[in-house]
Amino acid sequence: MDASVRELSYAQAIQEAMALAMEADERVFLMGEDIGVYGGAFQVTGDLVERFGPDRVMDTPISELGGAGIAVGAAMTGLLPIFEFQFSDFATLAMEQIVNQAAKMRYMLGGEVSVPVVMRFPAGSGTGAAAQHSQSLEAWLGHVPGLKVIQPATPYDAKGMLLAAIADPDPVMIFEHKLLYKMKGPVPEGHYTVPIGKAEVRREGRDLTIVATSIMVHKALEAAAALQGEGIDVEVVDLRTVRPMDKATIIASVKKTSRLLCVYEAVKTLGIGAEVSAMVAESEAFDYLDAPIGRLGGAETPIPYNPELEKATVPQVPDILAAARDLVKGRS
Amino acid sequence: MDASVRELSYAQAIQEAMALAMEADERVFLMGEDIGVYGGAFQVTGDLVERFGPDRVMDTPISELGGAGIAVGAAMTGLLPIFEFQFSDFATLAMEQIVNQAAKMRYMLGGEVSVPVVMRFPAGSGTGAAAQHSQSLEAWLGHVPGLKVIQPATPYDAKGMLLAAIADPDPVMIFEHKLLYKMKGPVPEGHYTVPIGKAEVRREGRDLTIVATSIMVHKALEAAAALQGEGIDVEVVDLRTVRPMDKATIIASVKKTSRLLCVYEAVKTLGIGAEVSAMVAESEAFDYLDAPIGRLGGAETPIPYNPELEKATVPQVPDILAAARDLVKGRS
Amino acid sequence: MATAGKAVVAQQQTNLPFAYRQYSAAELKEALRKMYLIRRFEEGAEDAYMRGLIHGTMHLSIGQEASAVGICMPLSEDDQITSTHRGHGHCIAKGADVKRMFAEFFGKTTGYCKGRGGSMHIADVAKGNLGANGIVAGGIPIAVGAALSAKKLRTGKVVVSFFGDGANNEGAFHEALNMASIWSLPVVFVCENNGYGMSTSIERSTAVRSVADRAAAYGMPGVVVDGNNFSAVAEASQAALARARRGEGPTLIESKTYRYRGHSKSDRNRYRTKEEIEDWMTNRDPIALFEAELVELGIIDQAGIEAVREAVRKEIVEGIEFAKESPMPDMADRERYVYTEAA
Amino acid sequence: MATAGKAVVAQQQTNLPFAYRQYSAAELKEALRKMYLIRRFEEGAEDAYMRGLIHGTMHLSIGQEASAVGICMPLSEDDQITSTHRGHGHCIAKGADVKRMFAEFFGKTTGYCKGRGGSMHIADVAKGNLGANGIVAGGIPIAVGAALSAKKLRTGKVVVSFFGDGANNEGAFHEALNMASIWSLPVVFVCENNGYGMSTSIERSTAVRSVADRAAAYGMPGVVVDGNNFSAVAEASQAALARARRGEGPTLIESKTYRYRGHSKSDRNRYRTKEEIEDWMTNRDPIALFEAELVELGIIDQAGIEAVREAVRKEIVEGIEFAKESPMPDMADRERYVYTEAA
Ligand SMILES: Cc1ncc(C[n+]2csc(CCOP(=O)(O)OP(=O)(O)O)c2C)c(N)n1
Ligand SMILES: Cc1ncc(C[n+]2csc(CCOP(=O)(O)OP(=O)(O)O)c2C)c(N)n1
Ligand SMILES: [Mg+2]
Ligand SMILES: [Mg+2]
Repeated sequence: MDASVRELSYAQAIQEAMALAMEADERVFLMGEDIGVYGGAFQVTGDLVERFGPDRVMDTPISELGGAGIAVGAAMTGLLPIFEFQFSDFATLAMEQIVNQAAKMRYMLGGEVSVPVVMRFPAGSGTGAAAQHSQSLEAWLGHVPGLKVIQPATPYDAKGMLLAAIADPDPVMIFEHKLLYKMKGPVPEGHYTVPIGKAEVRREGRDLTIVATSIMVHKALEAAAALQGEGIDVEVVDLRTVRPMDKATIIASVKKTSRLLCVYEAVKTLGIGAEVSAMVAESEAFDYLDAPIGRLGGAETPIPYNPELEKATVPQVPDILAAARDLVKGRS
Repeated sequence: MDASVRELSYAQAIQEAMALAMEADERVFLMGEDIGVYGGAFQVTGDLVERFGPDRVMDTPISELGGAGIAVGAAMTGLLPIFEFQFSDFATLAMEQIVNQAAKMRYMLGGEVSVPVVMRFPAGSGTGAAAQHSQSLEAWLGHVPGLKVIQPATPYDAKGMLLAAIADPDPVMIFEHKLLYKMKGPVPEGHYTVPIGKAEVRREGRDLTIVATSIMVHKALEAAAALQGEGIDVEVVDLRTVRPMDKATIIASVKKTSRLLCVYEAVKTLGIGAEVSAMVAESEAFDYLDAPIGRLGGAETPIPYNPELEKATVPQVPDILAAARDLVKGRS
Repeated sequence: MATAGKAVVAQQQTNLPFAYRQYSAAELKEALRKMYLIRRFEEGAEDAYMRGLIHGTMHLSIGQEASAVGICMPLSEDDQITSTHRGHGHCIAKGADVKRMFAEFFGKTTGYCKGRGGSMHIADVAKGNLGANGIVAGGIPIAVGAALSAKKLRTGKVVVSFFGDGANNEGAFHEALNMASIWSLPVVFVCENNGYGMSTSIERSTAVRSVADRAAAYGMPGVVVDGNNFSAVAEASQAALARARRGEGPTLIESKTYRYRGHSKSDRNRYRTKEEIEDWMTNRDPIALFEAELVELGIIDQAGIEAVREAVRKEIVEGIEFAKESPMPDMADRERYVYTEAA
Repeated sequence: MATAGKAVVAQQQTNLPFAYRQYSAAELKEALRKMYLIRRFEEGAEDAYMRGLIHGTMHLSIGQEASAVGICMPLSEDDQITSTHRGHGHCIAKGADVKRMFAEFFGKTTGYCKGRGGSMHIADVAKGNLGANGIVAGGIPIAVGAALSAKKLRTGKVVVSFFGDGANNEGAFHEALNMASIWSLPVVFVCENNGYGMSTSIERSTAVRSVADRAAAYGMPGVVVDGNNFSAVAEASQAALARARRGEGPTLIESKTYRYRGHSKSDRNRYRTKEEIEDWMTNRDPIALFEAELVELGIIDQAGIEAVREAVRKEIVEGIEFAKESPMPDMADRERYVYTEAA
């Protein structure tokens, strides 16, 4: 297979980014629960412990708060830790260290330190793991100055944004949708970065802008393809970074299409779509809007165990189709 | 003084609500750090330990996660705990119990239990206590189905909403701005409730709706009075409840005024104003809008120690004036 | 189960292990039945999972049955437990009906959680099981809260908090045990130490040899017990319960046991040897050990054992059948159970 | 401070307490000076606070000076510390300049945190103070992380984590001590037990008599030391540092001491008696005790003491002056220091 079009899964892309960074810089190391011989709950670290040894692929006890804090302290003093939460839901135990320490340390100390820690959060529903293993909490961290928060949607971005995160002097939080881990896509070999803070137009269109995050990018693209057949020309913007948000790309797109739909898996209320919508509604793009700003987010319930209920709890392609038609057809 | 116009401070109003509930129902009790003989960091529990004894005004060790979890367990099994976080910032240590347990327990167990816990979160900046003691994190909990989240702005509402919270079968989170504790206002004696989930129009107006939360309600009213002199007639809506949000009241107001400004102290990005704005922008009120939806929130920084910087970090009356003028004057 | 049965066996022999002095033959046979029920339930669930009838993941406690049943043996129906992600055994030991457990795993409305919770949240509130928990150590403070209720409301209940060895490194463990101790609450902490938290052995995760060694840090007794020995477990549980009921506060019991299966459905089993697993399965199986004792003491014979096995087999088949035929949730009920419905 | 000075005193007398065998007269006088500097600094800060020159709140460590200075005595400048909300003493003991500390409290750009942090975040990264912390126990995992850096990067540094008795009931304490132990990290945990976490006495909050008793739960030595005895503290610190430098892992030192002032500026002091406070101030003042020993051993005389006091007085006056005259932050810099500026 031609190296330039080599395909990797999203999980493999992340693993490759970590391996490259560890090879290039001794200070980079991994911490997390069962990331060593087990290979990680989602096999993202895989066999890295065999290549780099247990000192650089460190299994921690089940101690999320302490583990995250140790990563923060290590990052303040010369190391470049990549900390894996086994599920993003368990980060609820470590919010203190993430939000009060990592995010604010540089500021509180007047710029005297940086905290170059990377934290990885396997997130999202769809695995039948129920309410405590399926949340999407990126909006919480997006609300916190001092953090950078990213949600790569493709293997290419996963590798490139993770490498950018590792090179970043500040704390970067990566939300990885668990259902993406097995998705394949082209991933160049070697080192490259995808910038944090830049959205990507995945598909150009004239009638409607869909701003989607993470796995919803793919559902939005699927919907866009179907809508093309109905004569609705959809532009799909992959947000990629929650904080800092790429306002320019979104505003430019809305000015072009005059309609906006935000699609995200997290609970609708106070999720990313709230910010995207509000950001547009307060911007110069407001004057270009020909329709209300649509939002499709998760239901206002915890994630259920039953698979049918679970699916009904987050936006699916038919929901996107219906919302898009509504925004476009209902108006001139 | 006439009992009907008796004035209490916000802190006294909360204390009175707790005392009434404890008198009326043996199952009600208080837990928190230094709420006993110390009277609470903000003297909200005051001398309640003398009236009700240390078994009902329980000082906990400094153990926020465990303490919150104990309150959850007690609430599941017949008690009605009111848990005080000394500062809302420390709730970052207890997010696991609040979000994974309290909020989801009833749902995960298919309705077999309720979790009638009340948690109190002294929040906000303005006390010179810097970045780890000044946050406004209500948006996080507003994002979580299963919780109810309230932000009373007056002594009257503080008492009435707390009594409603104690009577509520589900977990209710109360964000209390520390600078409000000393504010006085009329508070009837005896038992009354103010419903959770209802916003309140604090001032009627025709030109602009300001939806404000907590302490910002007072700043908005101050601004509104000043704007009246300039011929700008402002309607001020006190949101009062973050979850569930009172959409009807806000939409009705915006339909009347055609202009909306959201004012809140929390970090602007992904704060309450994002949801209020997006909720309106997707609603029928969109068609009534004559101007972009304005938002005034906190700066995208941690709260600084220096008092001048601290003030500059959250919206002040002049900021509201400027934003209001901008929304009203810039347009026909 | 009864708090104290008529100790028929003890009438003849007084040097016998605790359980045989304490419980009647019927009670002991019932304990054996429960251990079988747990094992067959989990085998049945595993099989249904393999055949795609159950989705998600599950954590099997096969090999740990004596721990669940032994601890719950002296509990009254009013006593309460909190459980873990590996909670099927606790649920059955506390008296749950496998029909409704299977129904839950199949995502049906007849399940204990009406299909909303699944394996990781299996509960039976009516029988005192406040629920499994997807968060390691998440149930520990909740158990302490339930014990606070018992004390304040003077219900006389004791609460048992089950958790694994991995949980003992969580902050929640530390905070909860400390508060339970300073407030002398009627709670028993049961650490089921199966040697591993997922792939991480206790030696690699924990700075003490025995979890029970940590009890001293909370001013409470720490007891190590052979978790595969039903009688030993029941004895430790009984003593801890008695202490709790006397108002003397909590106990930490460490029940040393082993899980035969992988951590969950995604385990490649790279962190332990085949020999180690073989050894436990062959030489220390809790059901085999208990059964042998019962036979030796003449409490049961081969026919009796067959009868127990057959009854369990039947219960499992019926349970799966019930689950299969139960209705799926109505999509219109999607938003139910988030908040308490007005009465 | 020097790791090991020439032990001039010890040349004459070998039965003397540790510090007099270990340190030169100059070093001992410097230790006294630092203890005075801490006390006068805090008195100065308190005064400025009362006069409205400093806002917010502050937590004074007056009465605890021997603990801060004793622990830091054997540290090298490269060694690091994490500190607490009650962190002025640690900061000065580790070598900070009171000018820049006052400037920070006054919210000025010349402050250690450029006016962004204030008392609760006072730090001096260049001298190895990674910062006070507004979160009880928040600094403990951070210290362990710094120790992980020291080990991985082979810098030879040791990290000292200061915290209070109240912090020992936080989950972070538990998790961090466990990990430091299993990974044998070069860190020393110093619990400054002043008897109270805010208003809650250690007896009411903690299920063991001594915080050091919890060390066993983490497989590390636990040492109780009289925190008001400079030499005793320095000796315990030296031993723990040596152990850490030998790669043998962490130690938990419990330094028993007392704070004279209220918890913070809002304390009504209802939870302890006047007599208790009087007793500590009169009979166990760490500066008075140390000074008396120095005099007795002929290391310093009254004139020498006066000279130290006078030098400190001057340093404080100059520090306050410096702070007053320093510039306030530029409002245009409001968004600085949130993220690392591109080089
Ligand atoms: C807070 C938290 N961290 C991590 C996990 C993932 N996880 C589930 S079970 C488990 C291992 C638990 O080990 P132990 O407590 O020994 O219980 P066992 O599985 O051995 O019964 C882990 C790491 C989790 N569910 N919750
Ligand atoms: C996580 C957290 N909980 C509560 C507080 C409020 N608080 C600040 S200091 C303090 C008491 C700390 O006691 P201790 O650790 O003994 O230190 P001391 O004040 O006695 O030096 C409390 C409760 C806090 N800052 N952080
Ligand atoms: Mg285990
Ligand atoms: Mg203390």
